[in-house]
Formats: sequence, structure tokens, C-alpha cells
Amino acid sequence: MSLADKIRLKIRQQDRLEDGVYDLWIEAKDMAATAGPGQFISLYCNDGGRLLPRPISICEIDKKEGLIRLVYRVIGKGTDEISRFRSGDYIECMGPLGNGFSLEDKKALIIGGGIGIPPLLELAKQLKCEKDIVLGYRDLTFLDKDFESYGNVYLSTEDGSVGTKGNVIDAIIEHGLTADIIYACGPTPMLRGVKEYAKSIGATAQLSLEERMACGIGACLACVCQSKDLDHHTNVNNKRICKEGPVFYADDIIL
Amino acid sequence: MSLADKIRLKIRQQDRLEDGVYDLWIEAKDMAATAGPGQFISLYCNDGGRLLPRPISICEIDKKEGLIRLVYRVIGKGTDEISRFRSGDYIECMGPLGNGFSLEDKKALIIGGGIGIPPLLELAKQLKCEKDIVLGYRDLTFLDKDFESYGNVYLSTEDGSVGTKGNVIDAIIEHGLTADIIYACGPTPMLRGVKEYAKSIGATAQLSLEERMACGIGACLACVCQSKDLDHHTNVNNKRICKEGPVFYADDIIL
Amino acid sequence: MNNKDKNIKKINMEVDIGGIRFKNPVTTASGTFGSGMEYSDYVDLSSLGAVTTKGVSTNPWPGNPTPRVAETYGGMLNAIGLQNPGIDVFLQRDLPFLKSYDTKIIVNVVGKTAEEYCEVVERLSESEVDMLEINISCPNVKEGGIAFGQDPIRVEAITSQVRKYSKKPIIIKLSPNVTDIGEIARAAEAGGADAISLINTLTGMKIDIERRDFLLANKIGGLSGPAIKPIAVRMVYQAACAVKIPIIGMGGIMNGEDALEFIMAGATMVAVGTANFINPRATKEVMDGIEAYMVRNNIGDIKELIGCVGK
Amino acid sequence: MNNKDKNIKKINMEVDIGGIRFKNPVTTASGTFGSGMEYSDYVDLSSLGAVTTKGVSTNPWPGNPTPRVAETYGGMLNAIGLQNPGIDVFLQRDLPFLKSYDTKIIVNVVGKTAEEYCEVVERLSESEVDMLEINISCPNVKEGGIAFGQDPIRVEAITSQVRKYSKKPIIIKLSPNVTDIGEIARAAEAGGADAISLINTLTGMKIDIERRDFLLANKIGGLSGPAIKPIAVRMVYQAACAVKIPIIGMGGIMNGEDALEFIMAGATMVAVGTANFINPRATKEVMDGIEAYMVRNNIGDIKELIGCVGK
Ligand SMILES: Cc1cc2nc3c(=O)[nH]c(=O)nc-3n(C[C@H](O)[C@H](O)[C@H](O)COP(=O)(O)OP(=O)(O)OC[C@H]3O[C@@H](n4cnc5c(N)ncnc54)[C@H](O)[C@@H]3O)c2cc1C
Ligand SMILES: Cc1cc2nc3c(=O)[nH]c(=O)nc-3n(C[C@H](O)[C@H](O)[C@H](O)COP(=O)(O)OP(=O)(O)OC[C@H]3O[C@@H](n4cnc5c(N)ncnc54)[C@H](O)[C@@H]3O)c2cc1C
Ligand SMILES: Cc1cc2nc3c(=O)[nH]c(=O)nc-3n(C[C@H](O)[C@H](O)[C@H](O)COP(=O)(O)O)c2cc1C
Ligand SMILES: Cc1cc2nc3c(=O)[nH]c(=O)nc-3n(C[C@H](O)[C@H](O)[C@H](O)COP(=O)(O)O)c2cc1C
Ligand code: FES
Ligand code: FES
Repeated sequence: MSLADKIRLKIRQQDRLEDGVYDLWIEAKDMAATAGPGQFISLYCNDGGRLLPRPISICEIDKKEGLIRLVYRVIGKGTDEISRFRSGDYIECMGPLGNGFSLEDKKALIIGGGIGIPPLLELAKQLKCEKDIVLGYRDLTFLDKDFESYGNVYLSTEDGSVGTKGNVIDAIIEHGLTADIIYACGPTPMLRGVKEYAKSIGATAQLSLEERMACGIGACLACVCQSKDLDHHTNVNNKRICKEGPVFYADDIIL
Repeated sequence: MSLADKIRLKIRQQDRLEDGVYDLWIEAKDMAATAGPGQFISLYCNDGGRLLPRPISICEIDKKEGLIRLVYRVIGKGTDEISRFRSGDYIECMGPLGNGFSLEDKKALIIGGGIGIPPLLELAKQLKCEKDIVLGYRDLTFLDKDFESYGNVYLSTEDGSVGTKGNVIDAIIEHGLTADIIYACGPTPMLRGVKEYAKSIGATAQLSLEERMACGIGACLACVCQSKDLDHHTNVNNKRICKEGPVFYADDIIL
Repeated sequence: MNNKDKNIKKINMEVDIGGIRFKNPVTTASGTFGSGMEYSDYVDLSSLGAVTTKGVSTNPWPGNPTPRVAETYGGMLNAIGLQNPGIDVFLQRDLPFLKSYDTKIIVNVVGKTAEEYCEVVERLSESEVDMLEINISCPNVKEGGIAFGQDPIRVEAITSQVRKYSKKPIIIKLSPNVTDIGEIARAAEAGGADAISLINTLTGMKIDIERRDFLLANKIGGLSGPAIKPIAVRMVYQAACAVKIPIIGMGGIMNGEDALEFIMAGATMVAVGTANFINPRATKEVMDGIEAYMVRNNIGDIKELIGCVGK
Repeated sequence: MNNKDKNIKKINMEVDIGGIRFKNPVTTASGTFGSGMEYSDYVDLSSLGAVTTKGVSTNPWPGNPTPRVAETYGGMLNAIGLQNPGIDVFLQRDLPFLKSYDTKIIVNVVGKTAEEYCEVVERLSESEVDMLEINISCPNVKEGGIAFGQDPIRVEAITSQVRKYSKKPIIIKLSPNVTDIGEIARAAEAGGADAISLINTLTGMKIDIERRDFLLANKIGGLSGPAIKPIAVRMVYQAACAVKIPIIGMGGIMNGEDALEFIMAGATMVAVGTANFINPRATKEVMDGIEAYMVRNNIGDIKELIGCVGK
């Protein structure tokens, strides 16, 4: 396994997708060579007041150009700082981290909610099987066009401005979508809904989780989620999201 | 009096003068309009780990272009950070601060030691009277050429590589320099020597002092020096270097 | 009530402590604002809830030798040693200056002995100041200061002593350098304090590894600035759980959001200290930040936020 | 001795604590390095003076609910709550792993009761670990931890109890959340500690003002990182003045210069904690930084620097 070292990487380009959502391309040859969909990168701030990493999922991998794409929302001071970087600037990164999705050759449903959508793009690209893609937003959409070449895209918005009015499950039901496997990323309430839905249709589900992190590599035990069974490493009912995750089979964890 | 506000100013240019000594021109129209020789500017770091100001004396004022020149040595992490700024970057500054030199129309001797030399350049420029300039260095010289158009320049170096071998007092004695007033800036031992020398030739002396600062505007009482008499403001034998100073008459202070 | 009504509703930032009404909950932390003169160019002192002055003693104090300050990661150490011109100059010069503004005046009181505290308190009681803050927590002086502030028995004793000499409400300023802040807060309350303020600085040290010597002439100094905020918020919360008297919270407040943490933890007022050195308009930014939060969240009265955490 | 001789002189970084010889004075701070596995990709564990493990208890502990960490200015709060797989897994899996490296092994010991501490100590005494660090200072657990560490009488009692069960040298890890660290250090020494380590984290709190709730599920957490360094250096200095046993210093060490402050203040060894999260090679940078300083200043033996401040 190649080492996820902490290094300074050059920014190729950064654009604003919509209000507060940024699209960052980093020159990361080594990472691009080994990274898979669902893995994440720890970004570090320059401001010495902010020491902990900002974990951001990999949105797209361009192995040929050696680029990694990250799409993130500004929610605090760290992402705000990062959003001000320009092409040619350098950013401290560590990655790729975590396990990523396991690609299974079964009829797939890809479900993303809000800022949980970006990690699903590379997955949609790499999944060669039959697939439907459901993307849920509050109001303004982003990245949905990028998904279109990889499958049928269904949208939901809370305000009904685009697609189904409601959440992703509403859209799934409206369109009567089913699958043998579900891949999902989004807010916890959505993941709970997805887990339940998967169960109801007898599909397996891989869910990408979030938690506050410190080390990002499995040492500090900050980022755990509850697991159904005793975890092999921790010997308690806790799994490390940064190491055993961020993607888990829905049945293995308690949301 | 115009307010020494804290503002972000654009860097016009920054060059390295010699190993570790930098030459910084800042676009500071308002400051340039009011500043005088011997005053200083508080520079602030971008890195949130470093909160306190770096006080740096004004080296030259270009009122026409609205520029302020600072020449400083990298001695720690703050000055190191500042030395990495490039033209077009912005830097947080507050100034001009402090009293500055009082220009007196008497035969003058300007004495600078090491990184105490820069504040004397604007002084040499503005002082229209007869004057000798003595600059002391450890080994490598800097800024000495800039002084040549304003008076006779005498150099000393500790290793004797240029000018008198020894310190500024050795150079003064070698060249038999006298004056009615001395303006000096440099390390404390040098200032003690200057004070003594001034006394021995019956000259008055204005000395520019240094101390660690927090507020830079007279509020925190961090930056005091001992005064001979009870200070008007503090009501003890302490004067604030950032406010009543950094320039004091040698007779008023205890070094 | 529709959204429009909500937005035009006047926001009430007034708070009361010890029977005094402050127009807003923001004051200055003692020793970081002088007597307000130097900052009056930057901030309209009349806009502040109160100005809290540097410590005042019976006689002028020269303070400690220099260096008196050292920068630390996200903070600073100071060992000013309570330099101050003494109460006479305060009453003749600083108080009239402060009285020319429409703000409340809190005077920080220091002494080497209980008698000295009482003397300053008695004389200030006759003046036009609004409240007294008794500093029993300065880590930078040999006598007085922190020596009174680390033991609940002594805290209660000095509180009840100064209480007797004061006609003004009394704030006891607590030291964070203690095992159990709740116990100390209760002692101040038992002694008759009208309010407590915390935290004063945490004792710290910086070593100059090149000289292999203490960086501060005083060896130790008091740590302040954003670095200490989590400790300060925790202590304000614990003190708020321990006593009924109001609390003035401080320690690393740089902006409105920081101040709101203290208020939600239980502080009725907040004080801005080290931030003034970094931004001379910090007090104004704190006030504006609190107000903006209240508007954004439709909070009509600051009192709704005091101690609201986890409720 | 001419300059050339000085430069080729071998630098001695070895230190002794409790009869154990460490190849250099740098170890890891408990809980920030796991049992070394995750960091073994980044740092050659054999280059470290010692690896100090996460706290180990009799039975597996699940720790606290999440969020368990919060970023603060120049530092972080953690409330992991001593999650650990228990001593069986430690002995079966982690110890053999660590024994495959040429470094010393210090095991951090936690318990809910004195008996639990003693049980872990007794079992580890039979194993191949080198030293035990008794954690009586964790602020994040309801029972055990800090409850033992804030009162000198309890500190002495628990120290002498575990001492009886241990065939290995014992380090007592002290809490900084006390009024008088010297007194606590003396209690540990009186109880028979072979060394003390400090500081554990300072209790802190962060409030999420948008949710108006505690950010950490545990409400309070332990503050670590460069923000706390000045407090840690001061406490190491005070402890070094109070006791004769060696000290392992920690709190915010990010680089060699930080480590040297601790050593000059009186620490025989230093531990790198939070810095590992920010830079997985931090331990190596600390070692290299100390060595570079010694070369630059022509210091032949690290022992010349221990406690040298102000002398
Ligand atoms: C595995 C993983 C993948 C992620 N992928 C993405 C992504 O692709 N796009 C995206 O926009 N966001 C993603 N997030 C969330 C993202 O990490 C946070 O929004 C971001 O860290 C916030 O940083 P801040 O400085 O702006 O906020 P602040 O609140 O100022 O951050 C303070 C601290 O809290 C941490 N933090 C705050 N919110 C979160 C959160 N939701 N999850 C984890 N840590 C948090 C920060 O990392 C930092 O250490 C991901 C999180 C995880 C755990
Ligand atoms: C009135 C005045 C004018 C000055 N003018 C100049 C000048 O023109 N050119 C120049 O090179 N230097 C000048 N100095 C010194 C300069 O301020 C310091 O070298 C600089 O602050 C060091 O910052 P640092 O971050 O590199 O060092 P660090 O040691 O990392 O700084 C840590 C803290 O200590 C303070 N500090 C460290 N050394 C000094 C010092 N000698 N004086 C005051 N504060 C210090 C810093 O400002 C900072 O707050 C002046 C100092 C004063 C007081
Ligand atoms: C330079 C300086 C001087 C101080 N002087 C006093 C003082 O005279 N009396 C007092 O009670 N506290 C004094 N303090 C402590 C502050 O009032 C405040 O309690 C502490 O700095 C924490 O707040 P902050 O982090 O916002 O600065 C001083 C602090 C600093 C930094
Ligand atoms: C995430 C985390 C977990 C910790 N776990 C333990 C522990 O299990 N036992 C212990 O004695 N100290 C523990 N500590 C405290 C550290 O060992 C150390 O004393 C403290 O963090 C200060 O050092 P630092 O600032 O370098 O991190 C932990 C600290 C952190 C940040
Ligand atoms: S962030 Fe440290 S274990 Fe996951
Ligand atoms: S730096 Fe504050 S008084 Fe001079």
C-alpha cells in the first residue's frame, strides 16, 4: 500500500459552483494514481490558529493528468480559507485516506444528498453496471450535469424548484426506482432513510459517513461510529470512520 | 493628529539587501503624508498563531509616491513570514506610531548600529544641517550607499573588513568626529556608549530605543524604559517607548 | 408575528449587574485598555457597555522590569506587574476623562495587603465610578494579587472585608489557576460579591532557548488571548452552575462569536482584552457581532441567550 | 579543543529514567499515537526514545459518544473517554508489534478504581514493557482519571498502591487542573513514583453557538496543542523545582525548539502529542530539531541542557 503522506500540492484551478460551493482541482499525481471513489483527503489550513484537518471526499480522479477534484461547501473558517486559494497556490494535503466504496457489479442506485453528492461522481464514473442516480438538494443544484453521462439522474429539492419536491426517498418512490445495491452519501437523517429503504427492497447499501477528525489515519479514535459487532481493531462496538470507513455496509453500523 | 489606524496595505516591492536583511516598500499614502523620521509601524502577521505586532522603524518616506520603506532583519518567525511577502500582496499595518526624532538645526552626528541603521536614513535626508554619519556593522554592510548623498559616511565593522575595525565609537574617535547633537539607534550597549560619548563632548543625544510591545499605542504598559524623572503620564519612573518614544533624550532615560 | 415584524423589532442588549444597567454586555478587560484614552481614537467609548480600567492601587506602582510581554502560540504572556499611577492620578485625570463619555465605569482594584484593597475601595466609593472589580488574581506580583485568589477561605475573607468599605457593587475577579473554580466562585458569593469576573490570566512561562533564560524578566507571566478561550468558557460555565450572582466572562474573546460562547455559558457581560492589541476596534466588532447574531436568529433580548447552552 | 574537534564530537542524546536508558529524550504522548501502528508508516519507531501507548484498562472501554474532538484556536479539545481494547488485546497484539522495534515501551494505565489500576499494573509488570505511566489526570471520564489526580493525598495514596503491584518503574501523569502543581508533584514523589509526566490536558469547553449546545457530546474535553505550551512549560519548571525525580514534559510540543523549552525547564524527556495529528512525522522533526540545536551550540550531551534555564 502506498503511503498517504502529508504534502504540499499545487492548485490547478478553483471555481465557485454555486453560492458557497467550490470546485477545486489539485495537482496530485501520486494520489490520483492510487485513489478510489469514496476515499477522502485531509486538507490543512495555512492559518496557524486552525490546526486540525478538513476531510474532503474525492469527487473526481483524473489519472492521466494527475489531478484530484474536490467539491466542498464553505461552512466555517477553514473551508472559507481554502476557498480563497487560487491556481498556483499550494495547499497541504494528506491522502488518499479511508477505504472508499467497494464497486459491485449489481444493479445500482446512487443516492446523494447536498454536499454528500460530490464523492458519488467518481463512483458513478467507475461503476460500469446499470445505474440510477438520485440527487437531493435544498434548493440550488450543483454537479447534477456532471452525472448525466453516467446514468439516469433524478433530482429532488426541498422547495420543489427542480425535480421531485421533497427528499431523495420521495424522488425514488415517485420514480419507482429499485436496485440490488445502493451507494449513498449525505446527512445522517438521509442515510437513516436510505438504510431503511434498502432494507425494504432487500438491497445492500454502502453508506459514507462523516465525523469530526483529528489524525485522519486511525490513531486518535476521534472519528468513531457505532458498529453492530465488536470491531476487529478496537475490540469494542466502534469503528473508525477515517480508517475502516468512511464507507460502511449499512448493516454493520448503527446510525 | 491623524489616526494611526490598522489597515491592510499593498506591498509595492520587496528585495533582499543582504543575507537576512529585507527592503520593503509599502503603498501607504496616508502614513507617508504624516510620518516623520524615527517613527515606527506595527506590522501584523497573517499566521493566526502570531498575534502581536512586529514594530519596524520607518526607513524612508516617499510622500510624492505615497510610499513607506522599511528595512528589517529576519530574526524570528514573524519577520520570516513578512520576508516572504511579494509585490501585490497585502500586509496589515498600524502607524505611524511613536514620536520620532526632533530635528534640531545643530551640527549633527548620526550614529547607527546594525539593524538600528534604517531609521536614520529618512532622518539624514530631512536634516538639512552639517552632519557626519557613522554606521557600524558586524561584517556585511547594507544601506551605507543610500546615506552617501546626505553627509560624510564613516563605517566600522567588528571584523575590520570595511572601515574602522571595532564599533561606532572607535570610528568616531579614529576620525575625531564631534557634534552639538547626536542622533542614534542601535543595540543597547552601543546606545550606552553613545550616551557616554555625548556627555564627554557636551552634546545632547536623541536615542531610539526598542522593547517588546503588545498594543503599540500606549495602553498596555508593556514597552517601558526607565526614566530619570517621574513620567507625566505614568506617574512613575517609566516611559512608554511606543508612545513617549521610541526616541528619547539620553539625559531623560536610564539605559 | 410575521417576518417583517420580527425584523423591525428593537433588539435589547441591556443587562443589569448589581443594580447597574449597562447599555450592552461588552466591557474591556482590565489592563488591556488603559483608562480608555488610547483607544478613544478608535472606538466611541460611549458605545461600550462599560470601560473597565487598569488596576488602581493606593500609591503609584512601577511594575516589573522588562521584557514584560512575550508572544506565545495564539496568545501572549504578560508580566506588567500592575504598573499604575495610583488612585490620586486616577481620580484627578482618568475619572473625569471617562465621565465625559456616556458609559459605565468599572475600576479594577489592586493592593499588596487587605488594608490597601480596602483603602482604594473606600476612596473609590466616594467617587463617581459605577462598580469596583477586585483583582485577587494577578499572577505577576509578589504580594497581593493571586495570593488572595487561590484559596476559598481567603477569597471569602477579602470579599467580605472590601464589601464593608464599598458603597458600590463589587465584582470579584477570579484566578483560573485553581483546582475547583466553582468552590472559589461560591466563596466570593458567600463573601458578599455582587458579581464575579473570570478568567484572569493563566500562569505561564516562555524560555528563550538561545539565551537559555526566561524570556520575561519576571520569569512567569499571565497567558491571555484566544489560546485560553476553551478554558475560560469552561470555567464560566462551571461558575455559572455554582453561583447565582452574575458573571462577567473573558479570556480570548476576539469577535462576537467568541463572546456569544461566554454568554451562552452563563456570562451576563463579557470583557474584551488581548484582542484590543491586535485590533484596536475589537470591542466594536464584538458588539456588532453579537447584534448581528441576534438579528440573524431573531433574538429580541440578549437575556434569552445568557446561560442558554444545552437547554 | 578546536572547532573541528568540537564538530566531530559525538552528540549524546541518551537519558535515564528509573534505571531505563532511552536512546534519546523523545517519546509520544499517550493517546495521540495509538500503539504506534498507524504512525509506523511515517516514522521509524526504532528511532524514538520510547513509544508511550494509549491508556490501557482491564476490560475494553468504548469511550464517549461523538463528537469527540473540537478544534480550538491553536489547539484542540478531545473527549475520547479512554476508548481502548483492554489489556488482553494489548498484550496479544500491540505489545508484540512494539517489541519488533528497537525502542522502549511505556504503557499508559487507566482504571475506574484503584483496584483496576493495580490489576493492569500487575499484569503489565509480568510483560515485556519497560515502564508504566499511571494516568490519574484524564478529564474525560466519569470515574477514575482526574478524580485521583487533583488532591495530593489521593495522589500519594494511589501512587503507593500501584507501586506495590509494579515491578517496573512507575511514572505518575499529573493533571494541570490544579492550584499547586508542586504540591501534587511532591505527593507523587512521596508515594514512590520513579518519575512524573505532565501535563495532561486542561479542561475546556466549546459551545456551538448555532445549535446553542456543547460542541462535544461529553460537554467538556481536554485542551491540548501549542495553545497550552506556556502553561505546560511553567508547570514543568515548578515541578522540577519541587521534586528530585525525573520529569517527562509535554503540552503543545510542535518542533525541536518547543521541546528544548521543556528540557531547559527541567524535563529529562519530552512527549509529542497533538503535533502528530498535524504532522505525522512530528516526532522525527522534534528529534532532529533538538539535535540540530545541540550541534549549532556545541552541546555534547543533552544532560547539559536539562533544567539549565536561568543558570
Ligand atoms: C470523510 C469526510 C468527507 C467529507 N467530504 C466532504 C466533501 O466532499 N465536501 C464537503 O463540503 N464537506 C465534506 N466533509 C465535511 C467537511 O469536512 C467539513 O465541512 C469541514 O471540515 C468544515 O471545516 P470548516 O473549517 O469550514 O468548519 P469549522 O466548523 O470551522 O471546522 C472546525 C473543525 O471541525 C471539523 N468539522 C466541522 N464540520 C465537520 C463535518 N461535517 N465533518 C467533519 N469535520 C467537521 C473541521 O474539520 C475542523 O476540524 C467531509 C467530512 C468527512 C468526515
Ligand atoms: C520601535 C522599534 C523599532 C524597530 N525597528 C526595526 C527596524 O527598523 N528593523 C528591524 O529589523 N527591526 C526593528 N525592530 C525590531 C523588530 O521589532 C524585531 O526584530 C521583530 O519584532 C522580531 O520579530 P520576529 O517575529 O522575527 O521575532 P520573534 O522573536 O519570533 O518575535 C516574537 C515577539 O517578540 C517581539 N520581538 C522580538 N524581538 C524584538 C525586538 N528586538 N524589539 C521589539 N520586539 C521584539 C516580536 O515583535 C514579537 O511580538 C524594532 C523594534 C522596535 C521596538
Ligand atoms: C497586558 C495585560 C494587562 C493586564 N492587567 C490586568 C489588571 O491590571 N488587572 C486585572 O484584573 N487583569 C489584568 N489583565 C487580565 C485581563 O483583564 C484578562 O482577565 C485576561 O487577559 C484574559 O482576557 P483576554 O484573553 O481577552 O486578554 C491583564 C491582561 C493583559 C494581557
Ligand atoms: C486525542 C487525545 C487522546 C489522549 N489520550 C490520552 C490517554 O489515553 N492517556 C493519557 O494519559 N493522556 C492522553 N492524552 C493527553 C496527551 O497524552 C498529552 O498529555 C496532552 O495532549 C498534552 O500534550 P500535547 O499538547 O502535545 O497533545 C490524550 C490527548 C489527546 C489529544
Ligand atoms: S481521526 Fe483519528 S482515528 Fe479517525
Ligand atoms: S506596547 Fe503597549 S504601552 Fe507600549
